[in-house]
Amino acid sequence: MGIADLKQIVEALLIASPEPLTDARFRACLKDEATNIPLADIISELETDYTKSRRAFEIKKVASGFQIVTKSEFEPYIKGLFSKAGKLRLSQAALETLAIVSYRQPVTKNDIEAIRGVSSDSSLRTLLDRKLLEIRGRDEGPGRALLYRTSTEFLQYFGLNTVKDLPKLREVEDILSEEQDELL
Amino acid sequence: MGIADLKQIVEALLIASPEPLTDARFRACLKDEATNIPLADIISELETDYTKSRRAFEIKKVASGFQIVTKSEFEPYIKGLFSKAGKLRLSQAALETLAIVSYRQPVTKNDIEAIRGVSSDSSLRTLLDRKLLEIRGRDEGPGRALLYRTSTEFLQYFGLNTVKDLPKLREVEDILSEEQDELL
Amino acid sequence: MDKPLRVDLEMFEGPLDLLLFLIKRDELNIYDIPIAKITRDFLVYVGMAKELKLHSAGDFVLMAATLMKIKARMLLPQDPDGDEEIEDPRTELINMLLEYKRYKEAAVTFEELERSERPHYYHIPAPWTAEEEDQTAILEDVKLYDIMLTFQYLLKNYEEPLTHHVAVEEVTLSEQAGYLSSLLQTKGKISFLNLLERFESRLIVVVTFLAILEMLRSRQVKVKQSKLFDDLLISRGAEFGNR
Repeated sequence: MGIADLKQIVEALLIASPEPLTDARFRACLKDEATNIPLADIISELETDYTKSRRAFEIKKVASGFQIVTKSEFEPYIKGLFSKAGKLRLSQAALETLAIVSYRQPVTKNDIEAIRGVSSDSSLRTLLDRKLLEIRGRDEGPGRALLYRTSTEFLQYFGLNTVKDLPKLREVEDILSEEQDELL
Repeated sequence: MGIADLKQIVEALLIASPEPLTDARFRACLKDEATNIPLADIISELETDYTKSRRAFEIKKVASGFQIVTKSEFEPYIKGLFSKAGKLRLSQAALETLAIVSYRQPVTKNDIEAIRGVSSDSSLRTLLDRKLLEIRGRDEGPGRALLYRTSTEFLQYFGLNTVKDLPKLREVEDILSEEQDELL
Repeated sequence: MDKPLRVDLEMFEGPLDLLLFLIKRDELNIYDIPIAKITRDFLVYVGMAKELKLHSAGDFVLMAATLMKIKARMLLPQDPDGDEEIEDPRTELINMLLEYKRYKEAAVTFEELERSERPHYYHIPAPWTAEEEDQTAILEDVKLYDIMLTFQYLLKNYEEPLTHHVAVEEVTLSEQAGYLSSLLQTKGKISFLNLLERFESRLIVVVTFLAILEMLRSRQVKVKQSKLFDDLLISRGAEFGNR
């Protein structure tokens, strides 16, 4: 197998791989058509191609392998892909916080942190910034803590009319506990 | 801004975008440097480039946008990237459930089960896990049941541009006349 | 039985699928299904299901019951005067079969699409790390289902400490009966589904349901339901208030 074919295979792998491509993984994909050419050599051939043809992407070597990334000069445009108007992208921490507020609202920061077991300041801030949560009133208790609840934008995003329309825990269990159907 | 520059920007966006690039999203990314050239025109220029330079990938029109996919001939190699011999195929039950949701959406679990005549919890769960379906709001009826509909991932998975691209569901009369023919 | 049954019930997606198979196998006219014969064949398969650990077995049994009901209705004498056209008892079943068949066919189309899309792999971009995102894993895009899963997951891990704070709920039948009476006193009618939404735990729901049954027996309440599995409407009964 010539380097031209190997170049194509490596390119396909780079495009399809959900994580950086390592030499070991590359060899595992080749199967019978083993080659002695190191992955790094094929990569550098590809890099030359990309520079020559003025591609908007390049190959980046990260600790674990190689991956295709856009050139940094295009960052100002790419930002637009991930702007607020786009799809909801949240960290695990923010998602957890959002889930607790959705089902327990109105809720204080303390309540959230009691369930998550970790400080939730920064995820609360992110969710407020993205207008998924809002602050509404204060707790009756001694601390008079701020109460958080989901916003109208949150409901709209998920196509819900009111908070009551969220899937109930009972319904959640129904969906999650298939397989346990009794047998005859 | 010339088409050469636009081509590079579009390429960068295609490489960076986790979902199909739509014309609207493309324009949102351009900001001040607006252009009248339709995204589709720039895409077709890029496609010509990729064919000429024998790239291992191509551009696919899917879910009302464009996305980079590997060419089918590289499947045997790409398979090796994923632990379970390539992609997991959907079961017959999941396919039936998906068919009902896609033609009838939005639809409740009851509607699905009434048509299939069999409990569909487990296929619903599979389809939700694989993000091919999503929960969207509640039925207006007395039970206020959860409503299901197909997702963008559904369109991607089946390579469809919109739900309208689905082949028309056969009419009962057609099925019947075929049945009669078979009997004769 | 005229043909050997060498087919496994697990091959079928459900009772409708099995019926379609029997119709095709015996080249039956779907508009004029010999109900006695098909019921007999169907029951043989369901008999096999008892040995199989088939989790949709309940749906097969339900269909068997439906078939037997249709069979019984077909035996009833027709209206002798003939002034009213009596609907064929099989009509509903035929409609169900045809409707199911449409989607079963559509499923084949989806399977073909799946196969033709299989060799293409979408480019998966490296995670985008904008400066303001300090968080670790950024979820691609969030669906309502993710919110449900996350809350359920959190709740599972949290259940332990929670039980330390909250005393075990003790709820008795007479307490719930008293609660229902007071609600009926002010409202007149209660929807069962709305009632359920007030209760957090399964235990309370169960006890409340038992209380309703008890009150129904002693005619303190009346319960109406427009169709099977519909909401229950609870109202005051003849003996309401007399305990």
